[in-house]
Amino acid sequence: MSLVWPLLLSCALFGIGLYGVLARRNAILMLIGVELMLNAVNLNLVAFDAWWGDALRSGQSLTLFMIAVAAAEIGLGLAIVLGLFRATGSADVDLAVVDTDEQADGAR
Amino acid sequence: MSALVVAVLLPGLAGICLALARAVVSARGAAAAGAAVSVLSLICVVASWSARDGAYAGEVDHPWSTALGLHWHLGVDGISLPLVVMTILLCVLVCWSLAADVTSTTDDHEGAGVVLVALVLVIETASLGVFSALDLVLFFIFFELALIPMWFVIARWGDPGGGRLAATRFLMFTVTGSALMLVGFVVIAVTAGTLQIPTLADLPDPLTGTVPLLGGVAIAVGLAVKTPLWPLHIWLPDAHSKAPTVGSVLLAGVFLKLGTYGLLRVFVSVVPEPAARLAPYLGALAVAGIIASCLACLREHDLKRLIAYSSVGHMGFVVLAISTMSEVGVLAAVFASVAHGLITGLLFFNAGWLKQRYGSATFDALGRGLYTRVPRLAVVLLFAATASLGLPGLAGFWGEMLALRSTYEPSPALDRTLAWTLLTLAALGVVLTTAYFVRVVRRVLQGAATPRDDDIDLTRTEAGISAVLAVAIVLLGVAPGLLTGVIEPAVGAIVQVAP
Amino acid sequence: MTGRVATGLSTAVWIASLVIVLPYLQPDTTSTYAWSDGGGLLDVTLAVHLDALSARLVLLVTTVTVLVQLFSTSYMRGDPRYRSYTALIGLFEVAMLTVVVADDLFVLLVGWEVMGLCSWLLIGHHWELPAARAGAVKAFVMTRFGDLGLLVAIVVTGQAFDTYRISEVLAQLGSGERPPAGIGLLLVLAVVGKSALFPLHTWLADAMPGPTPISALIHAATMVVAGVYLVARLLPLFTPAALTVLALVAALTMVLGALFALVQTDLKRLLAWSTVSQLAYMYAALAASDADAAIDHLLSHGAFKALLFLVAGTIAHATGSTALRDMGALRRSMPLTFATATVGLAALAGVVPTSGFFSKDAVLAAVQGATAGDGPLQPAVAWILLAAGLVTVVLTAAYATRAWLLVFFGVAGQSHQRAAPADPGAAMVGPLVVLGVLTLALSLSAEPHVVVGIVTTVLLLVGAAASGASWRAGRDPAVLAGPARAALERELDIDDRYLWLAGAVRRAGTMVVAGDRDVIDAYPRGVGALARLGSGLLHRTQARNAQSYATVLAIGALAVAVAVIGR
Amino acid sequence: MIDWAAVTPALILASGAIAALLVTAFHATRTWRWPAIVSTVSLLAASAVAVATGSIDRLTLVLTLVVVLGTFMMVLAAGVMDHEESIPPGELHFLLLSSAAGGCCLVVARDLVTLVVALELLSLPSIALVGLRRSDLGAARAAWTFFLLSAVSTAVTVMGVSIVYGFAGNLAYDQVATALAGSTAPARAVGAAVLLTVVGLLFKAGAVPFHVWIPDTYRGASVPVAGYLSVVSKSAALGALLVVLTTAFGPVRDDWAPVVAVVAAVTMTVGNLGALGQRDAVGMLAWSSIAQAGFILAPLVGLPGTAAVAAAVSYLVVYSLANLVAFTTVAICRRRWGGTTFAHLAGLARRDPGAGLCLAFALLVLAGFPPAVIGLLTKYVVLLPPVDSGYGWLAVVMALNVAFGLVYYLRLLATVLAPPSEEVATPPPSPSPPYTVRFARAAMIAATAALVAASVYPDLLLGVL
Repeated sequence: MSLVWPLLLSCALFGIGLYGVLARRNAILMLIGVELMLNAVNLNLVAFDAWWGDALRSGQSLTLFMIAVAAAEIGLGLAIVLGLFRATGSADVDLAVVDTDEQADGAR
Repeated sequence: MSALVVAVLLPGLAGICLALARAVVSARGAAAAGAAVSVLSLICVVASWSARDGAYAGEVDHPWSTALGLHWHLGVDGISLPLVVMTILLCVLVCWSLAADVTSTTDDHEGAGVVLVALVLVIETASLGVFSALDLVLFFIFFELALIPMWFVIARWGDPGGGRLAATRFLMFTVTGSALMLVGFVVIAVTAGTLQIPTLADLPDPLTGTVPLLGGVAIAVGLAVKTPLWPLHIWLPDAHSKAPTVGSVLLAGVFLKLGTYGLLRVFVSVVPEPAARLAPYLGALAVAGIIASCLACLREHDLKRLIAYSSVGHMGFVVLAISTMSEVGVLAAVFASVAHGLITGLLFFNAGWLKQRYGSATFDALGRGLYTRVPRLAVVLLFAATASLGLPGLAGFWGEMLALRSTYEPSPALDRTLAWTLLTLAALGVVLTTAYFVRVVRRVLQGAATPRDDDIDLTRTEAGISAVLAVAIVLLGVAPGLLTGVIEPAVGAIVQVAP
Repeated sequence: MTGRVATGLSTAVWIASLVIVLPYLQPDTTSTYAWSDGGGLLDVTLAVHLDALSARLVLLVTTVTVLVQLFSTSYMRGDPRYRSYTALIGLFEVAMLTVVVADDLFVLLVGWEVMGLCSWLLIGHHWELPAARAGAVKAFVMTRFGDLGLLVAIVVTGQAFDTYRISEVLAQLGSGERPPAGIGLLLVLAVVGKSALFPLHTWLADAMPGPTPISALIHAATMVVAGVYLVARLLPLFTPAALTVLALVAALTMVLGALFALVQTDLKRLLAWSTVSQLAYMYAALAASDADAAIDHLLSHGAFKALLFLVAGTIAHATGSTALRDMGALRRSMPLTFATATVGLAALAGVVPTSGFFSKDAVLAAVQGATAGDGPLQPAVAWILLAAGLVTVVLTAAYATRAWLLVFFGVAGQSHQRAAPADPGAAMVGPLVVLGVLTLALSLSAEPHVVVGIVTTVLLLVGAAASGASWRAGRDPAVLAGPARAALERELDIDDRYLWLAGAVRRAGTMVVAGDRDVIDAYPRGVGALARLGSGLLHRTQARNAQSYATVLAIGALAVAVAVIGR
Repeated sequence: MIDWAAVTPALILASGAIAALLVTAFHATRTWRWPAIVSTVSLLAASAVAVATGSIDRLTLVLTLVVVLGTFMMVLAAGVMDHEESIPPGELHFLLLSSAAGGCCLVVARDLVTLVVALELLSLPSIALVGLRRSDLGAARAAWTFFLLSAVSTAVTVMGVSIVYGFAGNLAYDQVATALAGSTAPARAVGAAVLLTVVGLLFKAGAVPFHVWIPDTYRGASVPVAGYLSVVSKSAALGALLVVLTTAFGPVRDDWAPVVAVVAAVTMTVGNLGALGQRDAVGMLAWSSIAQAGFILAPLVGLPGTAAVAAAVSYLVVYSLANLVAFTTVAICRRRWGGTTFAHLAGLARRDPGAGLCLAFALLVLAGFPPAVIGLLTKYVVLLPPVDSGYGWLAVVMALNVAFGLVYYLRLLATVLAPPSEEVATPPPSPSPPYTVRFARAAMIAATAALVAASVYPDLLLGVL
């Protein structure tokens, strides 16, 4: 199989993920976007690994690490969202925007 | 340890001690201590000078940072000695005036007066360090050391209105300039591989080409801000006029010399070839500064601003002399620097005393007829103005004369036609200088007296300070050989002596 | 007390100078002392040179100073600032003596400029008066402008001859060295300023608000005559071109000065213009390369002009005014003054046998000699100069007669300050008498120039007669100036040019100040504003929204990648 | 084969982290002392081991020490928050040590896999640290911002790693270097991949345009955590950047160096601009740390020369010390006077001379002005590589920014040295005897002393590499 197809797919996934992060309002959806981006990279890594026929399988090992890292990241992200949800009662992060006076003060 | 190192570091260390002990020291005591320390420092300088062997008196050269090739390299030669002595003299006088300053002792909350003395001493150390540093980075360190204390002097003790702004502008200008100068030093360090000024001055094949030229430009711009060279002078009138008396005296008397001395020591001597290529521009800007500042002085209505502007003109003569890159030019530059330090020091002292009495140094505030109201003070001002306008027989003349002479016979760096044009214009500057000082005398000293309650003639301290400076000015005026004899043997360290 | 000390001191100086310089009055007696040697880059030697020329000047200076000091003890009595006044006269004398005896050009310059300073301070002695302040400023700035010529001339000389010693320069010139052309012209500029020649002549008359003894000092023995001495001393440095310029300037100045004097309504101003005119005579002689004639005229002029100014001072003292219309008929009330003034005016006009007659004839003879064309001067220029000199003789006679008549004859002036003007005390009259005697005595050793003497005497009579005739007709002899009188009274509005110039300089100053404020200062202000603006914009982009931050980050990453790829 | 010399400090810190968590978990009441003791022991042990084994080389040793000792100092500084009930001490120390372990791994990483994992280990606990303060909306928002951007930047980085892998076929630094040197791949694409790879590191270092999270996050976090981010996290990232650019991407230097130069120039300028208007010490230090990152990035254009490495590292060390002092001082000030704005800091030198003078000196170091000679010398040092490798314009931009930066440093300096403002002249009664403050103060004074010593003997610092 040509290397191009998995790379194209990876690009598409990365782009969709990025869009999710940048454009969605809901925190959970943003987290899903992050997950998509990381998985796009995983796809890339595996594809390159297969293409090079890397004896060390470094691409695949990094993929395994990335899966773990992604899990940890999502865990942390959910915890923060939970904290925000507790404080504001919504997972819609825009509503969490409450500029404290102290912060606004610092900018000027 | 060399006596010179003691001379350089002693005032600063004393200043730090005073600042830390400000709770237990009175302002008067601190000022007296400052004067004593400065005198001690002078003794050390004289001692190391009289014990000199070799090109630099009291030379010390220890590696300081082997990683950078930075040396703790100090030494005094004929170029720097006059400036060193003048600096110490002015600092002694400044301390003296602080010791007698009524406002700093009565209005002294939490040791502010002591801190002022401490800052003056730190500035003294910085200036002495600049004048005796023989390593580019060491030079730079001392160059920068003086800035922040001076910022505090102007911002804290200057005019309540605008003092801080003026201080910040002064700082920003000089810091920007000196940062560029640092880039120039880096260029030199990278191309020549050493930071030692004597080595750089004696490089078997001097630095030439585009890169050293750019480095030279950076150094020249940095020093031109400090000197200041027109049109980079704009920080100066505000800083000088808003500063307290001691600040103005040190700014005009010492700080500007850091620039001119730097032009000699780390510009002309270190990068002679780029300097020669830049010399016409320097000379032209110097003369533009002379004319512009004189014209501005004719319209100034504030004595301190006027003196500040006049400094731009006088420094223009110094830079003009430097731009000739001849032996006479170097001699002129040093002589004029010293003379300007003494004369403008006296002028600023005087203006400061007037400002202290009348709350402001504008002509309107001073009124007319000071000859009748405060005769002795008026005579001192008259004397200082006369010296400043370059009357032969007083110190200011020889510097200007030598500057003009060097312009008449410049080194090949300066085109003959250009040099003579500059000479003519600079000579016109002499007339204009006369005109504006005469204007001051006419406006402030003469005229029908408008008496005030604040008409207090010279106090004893003021008279003493005036006397010291006046004696120095007259001495250098009637016996210029005292100074030229010191400078001349060292001229070869700056420019190549013609065979 | 102060006055006595000052007089005593200057008398001591006079006696000392007498003792020292008398031997040098013999021709060919010169000596040069160097007290400290120059050398090095700043080659200044404290050297003194004395010869017949400087010896005579020294005597003139010290004599006039003693007399002025003595006169001042009475004239300035009760003046609150007498001390500084008399001290400055002393400094003035020292400065002039420095000029006269200096052998080093820089030492000479020191004296030269200190003199300028003293004249500024002394002219401005009555600094409560606006006119005194203005006159003093004008004198200082104008002469200092001229002084630059001297300074640059010295620099050029030093480079050309490799020494600043006058004796050495002259020795080199004597051995055939050619002087650079510029030096002479620069020296002309110097003396034009110092001696108030055209076109820098306007300061001298405006210096009249100074105390009258100071005018005597400035006009007779110091300041203005220093220029004559300088040229006489450095005459070999003058190239034909410089001498031609000097001659033309002298010709114009002598006629102008005499014309201005003819129409003056103020006695002191009249005398001031006469000085200008007489100085031009001296320069005429110098242009004709006859230094002796110039110096002779300088000495006799020194005597009679000091006398005339002291007379003017005496009259002002008695009448409280220097305006001619306030005088008149003083012949009877002030007989001694009248007698001495008559001698002085006669010498000014050049009446036989006063010293003025002989010295002026010598000058004219010298100029006439130059018309032969064997000197450095072109014959045509010499002829112009001679013509001007002869015209000036007529004019001088006319205005001297006019002054004599208006002051001492006719009806008394209107506004007498004191009830009856009278001859003052000995301290004031003494100097007058001494100077009067000197004016006559100086002619003892003079040799007459018969042809020129006859011509000038005839011309003199013409001028005096014309003046006397119109006076007899009941008119001010100033009408002789005819339709030009009004213009001459305004001194041809030459001063307006300088006022315009001063205004232009002031305007330029305003422009510089505005430029500093609006142009140069705009850059730092602009940078500051820019920084604040940038800072503000930056904080506006800090939207506190995680997603917009992420957008910035993503775009940034993209930009970095694109920057590399599209490089 | 495991290079124990390289990983032991990280392992010690990781163990210490768990121990700190456990010791609080098994303690009956809220205790600050015990986790702090555990942290102190493990940090000191880690640094001792690092010094004893010498790490991989001089460079990594220095970077490891910066990470470990920086964390140590922030552990001491964090002690001043012992009175705040909303901060769980066990978790705080656990997270600090975990993150520090990540930092240690990051600087010794010689493989892109390790790099990515270590970067995450550094990031994730520090994100948690930012949001640690319970029921504090500001902290939660700051954490969310930090998290989201960190996630994106990680994704970009691993994307870059994957592309580099695609070009090189390997992930170990030295083999990547060999492969890239002999590669026939288009140089520009390789350059882009390299830069995408380092985005994560630049993000942590706070280089423009990846700096946007810094001001909000620093202000939302507690002061010691902000200090931790500005020193440890940043140093680890910059150290890793240095290593990876030198060893892995050195052969393609010409592809990335110009972009790094531009990034450095923009970073210092934007950082200075941002700091200009600040009236809050933490906000100002946040922006200033962005500007300082620019100065550390600038010498990288001279890589792979050793002079450039030495320049960057010595600047990094001095910056770290100064910033540690500054943040510790601000933390103490916050504890004693309840705030970090300029108004709270006004007259600090009078009210608390020790803290005031230390802060003043630290500011002078950051600004690069005598008497803080070492600050000036490191500014000089970082100017050398750009000039030497032909980036004269960058040197000029740096010089102008030195001057520019002085404006706000001096403003704070003047505030600190000025007479105290009236409203905070009297300190509020302290809720507990501040013995922790004393520890923090000792750390602050020690760090300042180190800076002073380095000012007197610059070779102490400049000679280490």
